[in-house]
This record gives sequence, C-alpha cells and structure tokens, in this order.
Amino acid sequence: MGLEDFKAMVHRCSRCSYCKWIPFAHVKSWRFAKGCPSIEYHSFQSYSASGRLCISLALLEERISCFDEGLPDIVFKCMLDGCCDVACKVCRYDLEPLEVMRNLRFRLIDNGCFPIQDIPLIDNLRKEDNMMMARKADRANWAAGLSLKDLTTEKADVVLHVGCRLSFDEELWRIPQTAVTLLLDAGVDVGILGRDENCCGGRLYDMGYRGEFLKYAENNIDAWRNAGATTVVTTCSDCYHAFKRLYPEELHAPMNVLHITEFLEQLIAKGKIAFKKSLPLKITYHDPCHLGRRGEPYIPWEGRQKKIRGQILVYEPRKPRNNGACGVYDAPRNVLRSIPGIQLFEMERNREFAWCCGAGAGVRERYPEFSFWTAGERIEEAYATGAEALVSACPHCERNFLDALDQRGDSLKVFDVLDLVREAR
Amino acid sequence: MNSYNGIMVYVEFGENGLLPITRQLLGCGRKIADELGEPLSAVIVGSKGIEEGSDAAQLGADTVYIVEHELLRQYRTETYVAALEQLVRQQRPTALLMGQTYVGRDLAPSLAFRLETIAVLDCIALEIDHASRVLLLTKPVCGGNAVATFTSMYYPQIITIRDKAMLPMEPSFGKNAHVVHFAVSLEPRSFKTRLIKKVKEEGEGLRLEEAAVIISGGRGIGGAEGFRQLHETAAILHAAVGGSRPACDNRGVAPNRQIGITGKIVSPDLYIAVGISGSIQQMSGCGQAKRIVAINKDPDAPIFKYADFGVVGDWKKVFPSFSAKLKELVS
Amino acid sequence: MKMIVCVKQVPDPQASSTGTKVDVAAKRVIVPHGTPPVMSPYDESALEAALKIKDVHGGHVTVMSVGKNLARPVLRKALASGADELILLEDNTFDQLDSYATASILAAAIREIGTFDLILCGRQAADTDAGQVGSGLAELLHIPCVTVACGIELGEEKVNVTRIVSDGYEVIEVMLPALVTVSSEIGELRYPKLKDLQAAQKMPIVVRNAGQLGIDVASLMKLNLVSLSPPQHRNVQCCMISAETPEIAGEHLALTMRGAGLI
Amino acid sequence: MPLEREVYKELESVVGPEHITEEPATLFSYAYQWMAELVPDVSGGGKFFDRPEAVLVPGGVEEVQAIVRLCNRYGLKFHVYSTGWGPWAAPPSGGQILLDLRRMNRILEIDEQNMFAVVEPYVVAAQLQAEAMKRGLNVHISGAGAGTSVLANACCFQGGGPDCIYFDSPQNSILSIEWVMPTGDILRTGSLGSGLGWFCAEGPGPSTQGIIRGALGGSGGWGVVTKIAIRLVHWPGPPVMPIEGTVPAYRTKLPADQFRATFPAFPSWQSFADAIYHIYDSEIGYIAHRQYVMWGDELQAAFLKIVSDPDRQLCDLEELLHMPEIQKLTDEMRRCFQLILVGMTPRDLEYQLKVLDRILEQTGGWNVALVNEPAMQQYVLLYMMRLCFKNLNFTATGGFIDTYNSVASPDIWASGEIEAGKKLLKKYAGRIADAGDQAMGPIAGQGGGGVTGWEDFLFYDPHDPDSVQAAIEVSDEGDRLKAQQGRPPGGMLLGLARTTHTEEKVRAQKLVHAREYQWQRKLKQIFDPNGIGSGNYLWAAEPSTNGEST
Repeated sequence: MGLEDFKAMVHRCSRCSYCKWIPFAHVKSWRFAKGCPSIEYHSFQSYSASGRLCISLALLEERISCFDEGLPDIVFKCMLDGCCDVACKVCRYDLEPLEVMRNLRFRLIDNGCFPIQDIPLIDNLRKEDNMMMARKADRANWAAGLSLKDLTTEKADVVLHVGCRLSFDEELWRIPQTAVTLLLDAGVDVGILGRDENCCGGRLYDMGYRGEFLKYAENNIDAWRNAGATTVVTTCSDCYHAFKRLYPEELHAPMNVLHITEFLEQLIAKGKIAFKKSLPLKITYHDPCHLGRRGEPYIPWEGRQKKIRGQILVYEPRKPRNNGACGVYDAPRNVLRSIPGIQLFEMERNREFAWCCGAGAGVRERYPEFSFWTAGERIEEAYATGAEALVSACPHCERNFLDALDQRGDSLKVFDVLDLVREAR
Repeated sequence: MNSYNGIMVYVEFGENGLLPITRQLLGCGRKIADELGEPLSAVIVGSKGIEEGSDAAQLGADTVYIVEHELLRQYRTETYVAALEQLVRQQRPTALLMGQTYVGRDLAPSLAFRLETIAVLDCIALEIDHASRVLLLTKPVCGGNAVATFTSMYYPQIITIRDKAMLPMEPSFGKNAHVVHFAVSLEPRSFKTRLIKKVKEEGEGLRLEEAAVIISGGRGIGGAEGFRQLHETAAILHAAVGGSRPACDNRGVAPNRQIGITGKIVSPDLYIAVGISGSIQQMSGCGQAKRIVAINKDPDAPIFKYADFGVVGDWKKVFPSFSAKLKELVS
Repeated sequence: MKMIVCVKQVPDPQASSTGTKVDVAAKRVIVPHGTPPVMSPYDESALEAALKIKDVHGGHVTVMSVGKNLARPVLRKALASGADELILLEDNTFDQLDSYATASILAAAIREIGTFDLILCGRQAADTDAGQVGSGLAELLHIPCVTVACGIELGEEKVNVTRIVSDGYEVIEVMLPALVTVSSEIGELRYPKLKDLQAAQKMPIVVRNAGQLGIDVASLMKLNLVSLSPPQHRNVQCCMISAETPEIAGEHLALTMRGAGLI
Repeated sequence: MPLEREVYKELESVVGPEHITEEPATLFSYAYQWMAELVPDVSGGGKFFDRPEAVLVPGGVEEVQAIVRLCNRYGLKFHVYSTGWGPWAAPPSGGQILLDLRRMNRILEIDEQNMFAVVEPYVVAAQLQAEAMKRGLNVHISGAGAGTSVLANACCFQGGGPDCIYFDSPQNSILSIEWVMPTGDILRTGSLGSGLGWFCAEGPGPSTQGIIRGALGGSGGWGVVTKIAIRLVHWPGPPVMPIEGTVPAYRTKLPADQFRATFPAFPSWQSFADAIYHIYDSEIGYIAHRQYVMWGDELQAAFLKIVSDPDRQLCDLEELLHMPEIQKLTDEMRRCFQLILVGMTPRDLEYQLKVLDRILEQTGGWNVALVNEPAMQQYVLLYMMRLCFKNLNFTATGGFIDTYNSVASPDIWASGEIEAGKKLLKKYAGRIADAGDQAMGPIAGQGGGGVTGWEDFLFYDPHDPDSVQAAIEVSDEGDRLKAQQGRPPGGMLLGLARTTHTEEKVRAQKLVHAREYQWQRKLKQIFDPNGIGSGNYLWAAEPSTNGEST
C-alpha cells in the first residue's frame, strides 16, 4: 500500500468537517466540542484530516509537490491521535482518514521531506535503539536491584516490555518497577530483555519512518520468540499499539499482547491483587489514544470493495471497522474503580473521542510548543471535572502533562494507574 | 562497431605471479572475442622485465602488448592511465577487460573518462546481444539488492570483472602469441602524485584470497578484542580472518580484510560466519563459498538462508566451546 | 583551504532488506514506504574528511549534489555538520544519471566556482555502486586523483593520502588541487546538534538547473540501463544445530562439521 | 496569480504572519469541494475549484474591516468562508483572497431571560445547542446538521431544517446583526444599532435585515456578517443530553413522558399531505422531517437497521433486503416522515400524542412500529434532536446531490411530483445508487403553517466518472422537467455549484427567475460599488434580459 492506493478514498471525502470535532452526539459544551488539536492550533483547513485528504489528492494529481517548503509542517504537525478518524466513521463506512494521513507521511519521508529536527533523533536511534536520545547501555538501569529474569539468556512465559520512555525517564521508573513487583507478587513468570530491549517502532511508524519501524519490529519479534514468551505485557500505550496493531498488520506476527492495566484487571478479578488502604482521591482518567481508539486489535482482512445497488460501496467480505469501538477503555477504569476511596470523574471528551495529550506521533519531539498547548487543553478539561488528579496509563501522556503543568506553574497531580494500585496495596 | 576491433585484457601480477583473475579475464575475453570474430589481446604494464616469468606468449591471447617504462615500476593511477591511454588510442579495442581489483577499480574509471567513454565496474556476467553485437554488462547494484544490465555505445568499453565470476582460461589453450613491445612516452614532470610509502599490513594469518577456510566476524564481535578469539581459531584451521564492513569500521579487522561488496570477494571452501547477519552487501563478497557455517543469535538472520550449518545463539557463548572442540578434533 | 565535497542522495542502503523490492518494470529498487533517502555513506565520510581538515587547518567547505528532487533536509545535514555552503544541481532531467553525466554536471558547476584546493568524493555510491564519479570528475577537471583514502594529511600545497590496497596501505603525496575519494575507514560523519540543524534550516542554499549550467543530459549519458532484476540467491537448506545450552550447541557444531568432512 | 508583495505585506500586517498563507497545499485544501466534479468545465471533473491566492484567518471584526478596506483599495476580491462545507465555499473564480472565519468562534452571550444568543461566525450548531440546553433552551439546527455555522445558516444561506415546525425558520430568528459592509464600514442593525443591546431585529426605521439577508441569504457576496443574535426556544429536556451506545450507533435516553419519536405513515400521498395540514393546524410537534427516505424508499428500512446497530455494515444491505420483516417495513414506510413530539410537561406530550392519533385516524395513517423499539426510539431521538448523524447523507457512496427539489405547499406531495422524481431516478439506476423515491426534506421548511420543502436525493460515486456524468444528466433532466411545468429549477445544491462556476446562460437565467434576486443584485451594486465581495450564483450570473426573469 502507498498513498496512490488511496486515490478513490480521497475523491470520496465530502469535506464535511466532522473530523474537526468530537462526534456531534457527544458535544456537551462550546469549549470541549473540539476534537482535533491540529486544526485548533493552526487555524488553516489544511491542518485537519479532511485538509490532509485534499492535500493527498493534490499531491497525487501533481498539483503540489512533496518538496513544497511548507508541506512537512502541515503533514507532521498532528499527533495522529485519531479522534478525526472516529468522528469520520460515525457516518462513513468507506473512509480511513488516519490511514491516508499516515501514508501521506510515508510519502514525504520517502522523498526525504522530513522535519530537519528529526535528524539527531533518528541518528541516535540507529545507534542506540531508543527514541530518547539516550544510550543503549543505560536501558536497564531502572531494573537495577530487581531480581528479574534476563530474557536474552533465560526463558519466561511473559515478557515485560517497558518501552523507551519508561526505560530512560528516571522520574517515571517507579511505574515499571511497580509493574514488576505486582507481576512477581502475583506469581507471573515474567522477564525483561534489559539492555537488549529495543524501541517498539510504533512512534517511528506514526512519524512516517515505517522503514525504521520494520527493522525494530523484526528484531523484537525475534527476541520474544527466542525467549519463549507467549505474552507481551507493556506498561506503555505507544508500545501497546505497536504490538497489538502494527506488528500483526505489517509482519503477520500474532502475539498475545496485553497492556499492564488489562493484566492487572485480570489479576484483581482473580483476587491476586488485594487492596489494604483507602485512597480518598477525586481523579479523572485520561484515555491514551494508543490504548483507546487506536489500541483496537488488528483483525486481518483480505478482500475487495465492490458496488451493490448501483453505487453503494461495500467490502466483500465484511471488513473490520476500526472506529474506536474496541479500544481498551474499561480495563484501566475497572482497576481504578476497584481501589477503595477513589472517586472517578469523566472528562467531557473520553473513551473513543478523548482529546489527545499532545505527545504522539513525534509532535512532542518535533513541535514542543504545540505539544504542550495540546496538553494544556486537556489539563483545563481535567480541572473542569473537579478532580484533584489526572490519571493515565501511558508514560508519554504523563510526561507531557507533567511538563505542560510545569510550564504553566500548575500543580494538578498526575498519576499512572499503577501508582494508585501501588499506594492502595 | 566502426573502427574498434578486438578484446583486450589487462594483465595483473601478484606476489606469486599472474593473478587468478587474469586467467578468468582471458577465458572470458577469448569467449567474447571468438563470438565477435575479433582478436584477443593482453596488455602487461610495468617496468623493465615485467613480463619475465609470465610466459607472455602462452597467455592464450593472439597478441600481447608489453608496455614498459621506468615510471611504471609501481602502480600509480596517473602513469598507468597515461600509458594505457596511448596503447588504447592506437589499438582501438572494442573492450578492455580488467579485474575488479584494487588496481582495476582505480584504473578503469580514470582511463575511461580520459578516453571520453565510460567504464562498468564489478561485472559478474558479460554477454553479447547477438542482434546488435552489443555487449551486455551485468553487475550487482544497490549493495547487491539488485542486478543491473547495461549497454553502452561508447568505445572502447572499459570493464572490470569480479573475481571468480568467470571461469579461468583452460591451461591447454596456450599458443604462441605475437608479443609486441609498445613504447610509451611519459613526461615525469606532468605527474602530480608520488608514492611515498607502501606498507604491507596483512596482519595475522593467511591472505583472504588464498585461504581455503575463512572465519569472518560481524558487528557483534566488537573490536580487536573480540576478533582475537577468531584469530586463535583461525590458527587451528589454517584459516584467514575477515570481517564485515561494520567490523572494519569498528577496527576489529584491517580494512583490507573486509569481505563484501566494497571489500574483497572471496570463495573459500569453507566460510565460517560469526555474528554476521548476512546482509546482501556482505553476502556479495562470500556467496560463492563452497560451504557456509553460521553462528548468529537471530534465527531469522538472512545468513541462515545461505548457510549449510547454523547455530542460533550468542556467539560469545557458542564460539568458545566450538573452538575448543575444533582444537580437540583437529589435533 | 577551499574544499568541495560531492555527495549523492541515495535510497537508504540500510533499509529493511525483507521489504526491499526490485521494480523490474520501472528499473528501480524500491525500499519499503516510509524509508527516507540518505546521503550515501561514503559521501558522508568524504564530508567528514573535509571537516576534519577544516577542524585543524580551517578552510571553506562547499557541498555539492546532483539530482532530481533533492531532499533539502537530507542535504542540509551537511551544513549542520559544519559545511559552509550547499549547492544543489537540480533538474528534472537529472534522473537516473550515469557516472559520466554526473561527473560532467559536477565539473560544469565546479568550473563555475573556479578555484578550489581539494575535492572529496565517496569511493562509490550506495545505490549504483559504480565507483567512477570521483575518478571521472578528476579527469574532466584535469587534476590528479587518489582513490579509496582512509586518511588525509594536509601539507604545503599538497596532501598526503593514505589509501587502502590489497595487502596493506600506501601513502601518496599529491599536489593540489586534487581529488580524493574516501572510504568509510576515515570515520563516520559527526552528529549534527539540534541547534546547528535549526541554523542550517535557515542558511541559504544555491540551486542551479540544467539550463543555468548549460547541460544537456541526453548528450552526456553513455550508459543504458537495459534491465534491473532481483539477485539470485544461493539455494540451500540450512541444517540447524540446537542443544540445551549454547555451549553444547557450539560443540555439536564442531562435531557436525567434522562428520560432514568440512574439517 | 500571486498577490503583489506590497498587498500581501499589508494584509499580513492586519492578521499577523501566523494567520495568512500562500502555501500551495493549504490553498488547495480550500479549493477542494464536495460536488466539484459535477462542474467539469471549471474543475476538469476533479475535486478542485479555483484556489484562492491567499487565505487569511482574521481574529475579529476590526481585522475583517481592515481586510475589506484593503480589498477596496486594491480592487481585490474576497471570498468568505465559515465551516466551508458546500460548493459555494470555494472561491468562484481565481484571483481572490479567502477569509476563513474559524478564529471568530465565540458564543458572546446567552440571554436566558430574553431567550437569545449572540454568536460569531464559526460557532457551530452543536456547540450552541449544548450551551443552550444547559440553560433549558434550544437552538435551530439547519438541515445540513450540527456541524454547520449558526450564523451562516441564518444569514448566508437557506438554513431551514427539520425543526422549523417549532423553532421557525432561521431568517425569522435573527435579531440584531453586526455587519462589515462590502465597503469596510460597519453597520449594526436593530436594537444594537441604537445602542440598546441585541434583543430586537428591527429598530426604528426601515428594515435592514431584508437587505443583508435577502431571500436565500447573502451568499457571501455581501460583506461579512461578524456577529448575530439568534433566537432560542424552550428545551424541556436534561441540561446535558445523555448518550449511550457504542460508536457509531449512539443513542439518547430521554424521559419517555416528554419525548417521543414517531414515524407517521400513510396509504396515499393525499392522506400524507392532509396529515401535514392537520399537524400545522393543531400546532403539535417539535421536529418534523422526512429524513430516512434519503436512502430511498426501497432502502430506508434496511439502512436504518444498519446505521443504528454498531455491528452492522453496509455489506449487510443485501441480506437485510431479503428479510421478510424488512420488506414489510419497507412497504410500511413508503409514505412516512419523522415527527418528534416534545412535551413541555408530561401532559403536553400526552395531548400531542392524542392529537397525532386523531390525525392518523382521520387520514388512515399509522405509526410505523419500528420506531417503538427502544434502541430505535433512542437512536431517532438523538438523530433528529441533534442532527449529529447528518453526514449519513454520504454514507452510501461519498457523493450526493439533490436533483429535483421543491419548496411548496403540502399539496405538492400529492401532485405526482414525487412519482416523477422517482421515475427520473429509476431511469439512471445503476449509474447512480438505485433506491427509488428519495424525496427528503422538512415538513415545515419555512416555518409553521407554511410550505414543505424536499430534495430528491441522488447518490453517485465521485470517483467514478460515469456515475458523475449520470448525476449531471439527472440534474439537467430534472430541471428541464420542471421548466416544462413552469416551476423554478430544482437541484438547489448542484444548481448553486454549477452557476457559481459557470457562465452557462440558461442556468443563470433560471436562477435569477425570482424577482427578489434581481432586487438583491441591484442592492449589491449600491452597497458594493467596487464589486469586491465574491459570492455564489446571485452575484456570478448575468442578469437576464428577457421578460422571464423580471
């Protein structure tokens, strides 16, 4: 597949602007009706899903060129958070705006039209296998002192993949450390790849570097196979999306993939984790895009589009619709609800139409101002619920919120679901 | 093909006489020449006495040109280009074949541009399109990810050919060639380069080109430290040690021990690849080995598509016991 | 010291090999979507060689590239790494050029510049693997050329070039102006810093097209690409040796090789 | 042709460099329009109309004023854009600048006591509705749905919709207006002009609303309306509409004793029309619209099953159509519309239900049982109340137009025009989606007791040149049929697109058919002496010289 394969799709966009808003049925206020950070921050029509579909067509028709100087800004200043995709699919059964936008990125990357600030990141990645401008040798420092299986030499049922952010963000090390404690205490046969854990490639894929992604995906799948693991558990939503959706889609490698909150939900249900303390805390939960609407399982489909009744477009056989319905929304909420004392408030935009934290698809790395503005919008929304703490299940969201709060001089508390589980045990 | 006629082979010597590639060039040159109905010539360039011991007349060519000059004692691009330019301008061969050696890959392009033509380097196949009598020149490109076939309408066609890509000329083919001493005039002051030092750096063990067994290491071996183990094992097997490009860049082995598309092309009886993934760039250099044995921790590494025997595992763990066992078996 | 470095934009030679395909009809190698082109690695080393000289002796480094649709970010990296000037010789006709045409275009542009001391090129490009542009360019400019350098030392109106040969290395003294082609042993191109990249983003670049250079590509091309096809692979079935531990597997391997008469 | 640098610099100094662009990709994103392919003489059969020379995103009325004045000074045409949906949103020709008003997006005031809101151009109906509901109020939503501009629907286009039966038409709901005239001067109308606030449309003296708005809206060629006050109506429901269900089949559970969705259906078009008269007369109903027939009377029942069920897909259509209960439903629903009854009190709803029963009794009609299924009831209530699924218009193919629409008294439903429209569509079956009667529209397009309006929908595939060609042919043939009947042309949307972008004389003459257009054209010449305000057909078409058009 390449951008050219989406020509029919981009012809069929009705340019209705649903992609700029949350699904209209869910609009509860003026302020939080907006669904797309990119268009809200940048004003021009081109910074929306439909705008990018128009641009894709203009590109395919050679009305514009990949080499137009302003194009990378338009194409890459977007988290690919997918709220547009959900809103579009409320009414459309035949459009995949997110897929088009991703392929538009691949097209630009193919031509070398990437934001120049990518260069150090990609150079370091190629050398050190991480997205954090850090050294590979330091990757397992978070696990120092934990008696964990080293899956480069030992075997285990479950491989815990913590991802680049949690491996190198010292302030967040408590998250994987908690995960390890919980898993070991529950008697799970778990290990890590340690220094040899590689970047999942998911963020690279969204940034447009699908080629790099493929290399990492191939590596990781091999490493898991060598370790004899049947299940991959990850504490990171970005990694979850990569493993759950992209790996099977791009490499046909089915693997049992669980986000740590799914695993905890199971353990709590089985009584393997019990809470001793009450946490009297008003919280609101932020759905990470990559765990929610984009964390839907990949269901393989091969088929064709055909027309019935004249011009009605259908897929034969039935094609799975990734409209956000099957993301992971309830597992983290169920874990939170099971903690005594916690009061959970919902933000206006939640589940499949949650507002993005601003960190995804390379925006934090490439355009920090836009990234923090997006986080700030979410923080405002969290405040509006009356919650004292903003809880998420993704280190990228948490880091972005922390930094944005820092910049604003705000003091809203930010937690990972695991933090609260740890505190209540 | 207007006034160009004949296939000319550039003869190269090593320490032990004629390089094997020269035989291969002659074999290929003879075949092409016969198909075109044109004569085959060979050219020997050097200083006085260069042809001695080579039995120039028995090379299998119809004519052998001997180009001797004091300034041609050692290979230098400028002098050799100047000398060959004079010969080729006079003889106007259809094609000049050279080996893809350190000399050939340096000499061919300069000479080609001097003659306002173009060279094609590192060919692995040479055929004639019978309808047009044009040479079809086939070579690997993109680091071996593809094979390209070129033609050119510019003569003489200057071609280098990869070692072992062609069969050597049958020794029985020898006949008495017409030996011509071609006088060149070289003006010392016109040259801008001077060889000031030549250092042999074969390092430990056998030369890659001559070894029946090669042990080769990849990026994972690390620097010289890691390669020491490979050298020790090589000593047991009378093997030569080589490395991939990353291994060379890591200073694990000397640059002239690089095996691959930009290094040496080898075809030993046994090639032991340690920690080598088997990328196409690497395999271009050793794909002709009779047997390949691989140790690599990645079960899907491409090397296992080439290898006869393989072990999946970290070389640091596999290799010492392998080496110890070998020692036991060989002694 | 006025240096010119010629660099080529190529499909990433490190692209995922499983995804790399040969488009036989288009006669092109296709890397997986989402793989950016890069500066050919040997050319990066050539640039590094120039920058090393500049580090020690000062000087001016001009980077030059020929092609169609040259990606600015790929080539601006040269500026961010320390080059002073970037000249793009860019034209829609500069597509799938052979070495003769490429060298001729570079020569035309270099003649426009006029004076220079040293031209550096990579030993060969990662896509065509032709290995001719450096030598050819030197011929067209009537300057001496030393190929496959692993070290360059600057002297008075000359450089000493260490070049790799089959059994070691040799040092060649060459009078300037001269051209040197560089091998990877000279070192990888330094990593540019983010602030240098941002500065490079704003630096002016010179773009010259065929008309401005007085180039007619068709008249320069000397090579026709007849076909491009995937390589033939050696077809063997690998006998995998497995054991409880890697150590035992190593021993088994040795034994199996003995059994098969390999040693 | 790019703008002169001097002009660009001056425009940039008005909005700031962040809010002006000439980036080609962005310009094309403003040129892409739904239906562009139906105007091949301009679009080449593709999706792009002429692109603007620059796009500006002004932040407020002063900036708009400054831009308009610069345009007057340099003779530069400007085109105004709010949510940008519809073929009239792209500039009608090259050489223009485009003002995207998306930054002017605030609700400035909601006056609960006097029941109105003051809004800027980029406030969409869903936003204002949500804010109004919190205060026990509601706002009209245009038939185009919740994602369209409240201001633009009221001032710049027809803007009617399913709720007109209760809410009245949007043009009757405009109160005071702030208007940047085509000369760049500001006119504040109604009570606002007298410095008394936004509450009243007409101040002392002549009405300006008619001038600004005209018959079908100012259509963009008429300066820039920067703020309006819009009338709100009562909302007896919860402050936040409760949403349940899985995407995309969202539903709302509203109190059953105050909210009821009904599908009145009839044995004949005459009884259908009679029932409409009775409904007007008895003043019941909050929303009344013939909605789901947009998929065609053959397909509406099956389609409803698909879109209201998260597990269904369009590929289930054939299977559903073979099911006997769907076939029965299809027959039941042929002559039906959607009527939403909202009681201000439970007794009010009780009364309305009784009235409806009586009307059905009198006309021989029935209430289609499908809508009584709880999930369907909740789905339909949400759909009609918020118009949040209106893009289902595009669900089948990605392209639809109306071909044969009519604005007339309810008798039109019995006049045989429905059958004529159906016949017309049948003729092109295959090249367009084959679905029978697709006459969709409000039961009270222009307000209570007034007229109905309907659009004969047609689904075509914008990616398929043959389907596109068929759509053009149907539209032209529909217009010819209507001309034979001495009626104004149909194909409102396509008509607009085509006449906006062509000089096609015949069509232009048809569209200047009505006297009010002629008046509006004359007024524009006075208010826009330099002719810089660029709009759609009203301004693009040459005035007709023959008697027909005056």
